[in-house]
Amino acid sequence: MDGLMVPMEHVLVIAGLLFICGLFGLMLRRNIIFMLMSLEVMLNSAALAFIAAGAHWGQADGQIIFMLILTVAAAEVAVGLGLVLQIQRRFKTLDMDQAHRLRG
Amino acid sequence: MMLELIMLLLAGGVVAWQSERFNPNLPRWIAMATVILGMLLLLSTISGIPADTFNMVTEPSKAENWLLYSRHEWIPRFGISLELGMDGLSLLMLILTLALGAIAIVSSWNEIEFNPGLFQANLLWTLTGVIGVFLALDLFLFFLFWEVMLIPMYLLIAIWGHENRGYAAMKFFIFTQVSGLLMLLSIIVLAVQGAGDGDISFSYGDLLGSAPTGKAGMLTMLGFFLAFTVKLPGFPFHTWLPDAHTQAPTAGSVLLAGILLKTGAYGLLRFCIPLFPEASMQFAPIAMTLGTVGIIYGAVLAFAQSDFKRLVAYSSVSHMGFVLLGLYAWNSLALQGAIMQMVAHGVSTAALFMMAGALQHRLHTRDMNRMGGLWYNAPRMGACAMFFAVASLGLPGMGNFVAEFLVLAGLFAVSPWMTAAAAIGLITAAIYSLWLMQKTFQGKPDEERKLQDFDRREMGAMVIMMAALLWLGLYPQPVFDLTQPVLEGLQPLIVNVPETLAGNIPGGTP
Amino acid sequence: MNTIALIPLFPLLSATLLIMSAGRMPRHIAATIGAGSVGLSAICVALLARDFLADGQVLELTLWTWMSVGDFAPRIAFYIDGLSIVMMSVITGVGFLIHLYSIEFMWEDESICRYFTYMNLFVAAMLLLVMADNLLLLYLGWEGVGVCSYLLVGFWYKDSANGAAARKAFIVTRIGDTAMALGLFLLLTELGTLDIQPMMIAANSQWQTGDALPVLATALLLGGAVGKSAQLPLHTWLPDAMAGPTPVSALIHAATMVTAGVYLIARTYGLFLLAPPTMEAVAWIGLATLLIAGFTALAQNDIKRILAYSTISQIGYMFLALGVGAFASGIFHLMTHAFFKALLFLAAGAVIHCLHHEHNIFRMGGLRTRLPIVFLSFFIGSAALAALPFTSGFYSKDAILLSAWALEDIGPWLWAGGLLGALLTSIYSFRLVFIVFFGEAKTEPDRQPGWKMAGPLLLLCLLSLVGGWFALPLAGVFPAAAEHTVNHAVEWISIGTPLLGLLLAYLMFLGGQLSVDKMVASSGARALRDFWFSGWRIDQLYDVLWVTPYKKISYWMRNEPVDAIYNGIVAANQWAHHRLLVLQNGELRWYATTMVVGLILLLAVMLRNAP
Amino acid sequence: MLATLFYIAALIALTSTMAALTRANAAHALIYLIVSLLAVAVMFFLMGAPFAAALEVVIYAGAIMVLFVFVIMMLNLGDTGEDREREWLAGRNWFVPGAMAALLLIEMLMVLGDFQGVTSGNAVSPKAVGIRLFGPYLLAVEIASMLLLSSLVGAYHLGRRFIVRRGEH
Repeated sequence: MDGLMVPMEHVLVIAGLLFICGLFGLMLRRNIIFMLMSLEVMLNSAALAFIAAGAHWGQADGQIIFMLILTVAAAEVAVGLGLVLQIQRRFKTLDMDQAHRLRG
Repeated sequence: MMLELIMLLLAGGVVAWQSERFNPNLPRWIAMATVILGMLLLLSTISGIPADTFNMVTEPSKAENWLLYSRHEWIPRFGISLELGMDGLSLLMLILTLALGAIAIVSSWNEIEFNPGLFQANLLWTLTGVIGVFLALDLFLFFLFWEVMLIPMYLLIAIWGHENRGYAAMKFFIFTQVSGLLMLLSIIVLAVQGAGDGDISFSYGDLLGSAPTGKAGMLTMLGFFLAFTVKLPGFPFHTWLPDAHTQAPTAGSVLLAGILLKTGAYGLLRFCIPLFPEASMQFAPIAMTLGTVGIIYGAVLAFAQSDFKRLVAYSSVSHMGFVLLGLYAWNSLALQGAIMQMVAHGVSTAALFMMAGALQHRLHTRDMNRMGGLWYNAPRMGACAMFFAVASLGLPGMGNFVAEFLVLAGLFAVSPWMTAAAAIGLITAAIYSLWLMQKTFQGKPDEERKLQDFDRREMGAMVIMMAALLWLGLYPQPVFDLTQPVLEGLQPLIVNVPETLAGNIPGGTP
Repeated sequence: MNTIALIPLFPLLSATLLIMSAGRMPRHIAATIGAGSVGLSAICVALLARDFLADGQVLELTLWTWMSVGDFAPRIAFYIDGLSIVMMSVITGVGFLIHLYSIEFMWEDESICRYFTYMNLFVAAMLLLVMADNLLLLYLGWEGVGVCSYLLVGFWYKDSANGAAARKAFIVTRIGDTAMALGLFLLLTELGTLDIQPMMIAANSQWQTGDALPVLATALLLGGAVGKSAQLPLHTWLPDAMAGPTPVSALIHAATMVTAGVYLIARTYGLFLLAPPTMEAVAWIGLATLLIAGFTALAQNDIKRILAYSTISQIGYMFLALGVGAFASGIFHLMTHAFFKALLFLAAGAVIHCLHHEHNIFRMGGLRTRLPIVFLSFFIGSAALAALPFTSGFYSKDAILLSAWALEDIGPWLWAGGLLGALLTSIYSFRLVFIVFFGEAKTEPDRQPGWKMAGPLLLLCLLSLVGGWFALPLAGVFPAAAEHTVNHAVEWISIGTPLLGLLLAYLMFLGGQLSVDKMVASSGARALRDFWFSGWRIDQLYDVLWVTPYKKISYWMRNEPVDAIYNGIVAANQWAHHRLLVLQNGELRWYATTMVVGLILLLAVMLRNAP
Repeated sequence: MLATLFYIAALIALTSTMAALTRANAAHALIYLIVSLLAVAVMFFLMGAPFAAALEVVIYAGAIMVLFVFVIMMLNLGDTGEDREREWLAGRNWFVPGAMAALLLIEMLMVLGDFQGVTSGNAVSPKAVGIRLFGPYLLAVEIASMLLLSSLVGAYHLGRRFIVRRGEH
């Protein structure tokens, strides 16, 4: 099946909107888990933009970059969630406003 | 030879450092041997130079007539080369450096218990940097050595210093580093702009006479001036010095006072003034005022100190003011006086610091209020202290007098009023020097006190320094002969001395 | 020729030997070397003087060129003319006698070796001073004697009062020396040389009499002379300098070093002649000093302080002589003064030595019979000091007064002042003699002076008596003095005044007809006496004017005021650091928000710059 | 037809994302997020990137989100946590983030304003991706593997919650 012809600006606007949603969530939420989720959204929106670009040029590079982003996201989530566990254990809260002493 | 000398000291430092593993007494012997080897190397090289070369006027912008000259490519892309050159002035400074290096090692012979290998290594690396500074003709290389000299010294103070060493070391580092970076900026400006037609050159010879004019020249010159005046130290950039001197270990103080300060004076004479003749001469009245204020200010503050080393440190501030005066008066008398002051002050202050170190080692205090009457307990120390105290106050017959007399005599032709003001320093020097003697060696002795008098090793070092001062005071001609061709080469670089100076200083035309 | 070089070399060598022995030399050897070296110098001087008197040839000897920078090339060189010969004879002759005396005086001191080191160094430096052919070498000797004086005044270093006196001596003279150094700079800059004889020739050709420059130059030299010779206003160090051993006072602070100022002016008379205002100032300074010191001496009760003030006063006479242009008379008085003042000091030292270090004259008395030799010496010394007829002091002082009288305009005033001074001299000298040697005994001497003390005393007695008949070989040195008609009335008054003083002293202190106690009964008189006793409160004045402010300023600044600038920079940095620390608060959302703000701003800039 | 599908997927992605980020309950939010990811996967597929779409579903919506689920389960936040979340989500807290987001959006739209172009419509096969990936991007693959390895080590280290270090509590 051949792909769809979508105007690039539409895809980019959607990616941008998703990105801003993530950013908005990052600024809004105090819970570290939600913050991580927001980061995922932002990474995902970037991935979307890359896929769109790859589709535009008909090249594989967009997807490759997507895979790299995926790797980064996976690594980030793994470490991030590990940190979440530590934070919960140390501070007995997930509220990042309270965990601001910058030291363990 | 010059590169070999630098390498020798560098390597000697490494060996001394590592030798500590075998025997904690080994490093000092290795350090001593390295310095002596360096001296021998220097002397053997000089003896190979034809005698009449010493009388030839050094053309600063040409490779000829330098006693020794060598140039190797280093980073040709930016016009940086390993360009080293030695003339009479450098030679004099090298001899002073190596001699005082040996004295410094002697002065801390039994003092260092913690990590003696690294200590001796830092000592030698400081010497490496200083020697590099005295030899470098490429400004980039010069800056490199300028920094090389700083870091081991910082470590010497920060690791082996006294109670407040962290503060003192950091202050020393920040002052010299900040001013050094300003100088780097100036060097780059000069290198980029100086050579013209898009080429970059850091070579001293290429840059002579190519300084920017007007305001830009003044600003570039100030970068150099600041770096050198901080090191000198000139008022009001001297405040790192009392702290650094006081907190440094004895050998560190000896090196600091004896030679590190001289690099500032050397830099002014070799680089700052010749590279920026116009700006320097415009600036001369201010520099001379700073010198005069420094002389009196240092002397007044020296009098108020109760810490032996601090007192001597302030006396250094006072004495180095004469150097600043002499350099900016820029006539033969004053310049020769300034050079003589560099040598004589190096020796006399090194001796006083060695004295202070010896006292601290024995009494565990530098506080003069807890001394007094030490002559009774240690007459040999007393006699030495008296000798160097009167040397420091400028007694005729010692090198310091020759230096101060020539500086003031030369300055008088330029500015009688400035001379009169600076001469007050002769009185104030007497006040603090004699006060020092009173508080330490005179007064009521503590007859119970057990004070080990100078032993043969220390006495030997002292006698050598006394002999040197007397020689400089009674027959200084060899020193003058050595530096005369250098000055004759440098002086023509500044063509408009009398007018600028006379026009700027009140009473400039007597 | 080489005898010239040997003269300062002997004491110098001896000092070096003594230093190198590091105090371990047995005291009789140290003493022999110390005194013997000066004796050898004295013999050399005598040989030299004999030759000089025979042929009058000025001798010059260049040892080496000290330094040569540009056109400035002072040499280590000697120039021996009549003036130098006179000075060298005094230094080595009197010096040798005092060294001899010192052996006995200092025998019991533990540091006799150090003592002779300093003394020998002093003699060497003093010889350099008077033999120097240029002012720079002279300055070397000048400062050298200053340091030796410092070392010897503070010889007994265990008492910090001695140290204070020594420091005061050095620093006060150093003030003068600094003026002198400036004078040297001026002369060097203007005349291009410091060699004394060529310099005076150059001055004569370049300058007119009364020009500003010679006046300035000589005024600066005068500053040096005033400091070294303890003249107003820099005289305050000399009384305190009596803290040193008495032979030191005799040698340095009476016979030789303090007269260096007189020598300097005489040596450079060619410059001073070009500067009449300075000459006049020299005369007035001399006059003021001799009067003030004379009055002060009247009120003292420490035997050495009296002699110290008397020294100041006598040097005032020498300055007066120089000021009126009677250089030869000044030098003549210098020599006779060296004899009789050394004699007085040595005799006073003998008294002190025999009375367990008693200095207060009111605790002495009746020593005439107990210490006859000392009495004889002291009496002859006082007679010479008071210028009783036919003593040496009489001839020299008379010459000075007559020269003063002969001067136009101010001459009679100077003469009258000098006469008043002579009266005072006579009174205080004999006050000393009467109180110490007459009356009832208060302290018993515990010993008699031995031959090493008595010998020099007797020799100096002889010199004090006959010194006035010496003809000094100064004819070739100074321009011939104008023959002045001698006014006989003036001469008789000059002779009579000391006798009047003697009479007054007798009435006040021995006969009891004029009781001092009654005189000071009124509060005004007592205040006057206290005023004189304190040396006209000049010390206190200097304390308030200079010493205290210097100390205060210095202590106020001791913690480095300049550092305030750098501490200010540090404080500003720390302040900014704390303000900026708010940004680094560890709140993740805050970071996110600030990043967004940054992003917004960045985009805004991009949009604005986009075409 | 397909275009409509694309825009519907986009709408679902946006709304479910918004919903995910404004939930008080983490588990609910996670479900919304998975929905969003699936919608994005649809969009990938429609744009001609079937391999990427598959990865999005398998790894993103599958593996990564499962990690979240595990953590939420381990933390066991409960109702108090949910109440507090509601409190934090009160209206006044929306103002600054909302304003910022709006500003940024406006700027972004302005940047994208006159962007011309269209997706090619040609699908890029997994084979092509694989050839590129193990050709010019080999180094990137290695780096990515290193990254994953290091994150593995890091996560393992951080996750040892029951090993109490000496001196703590």
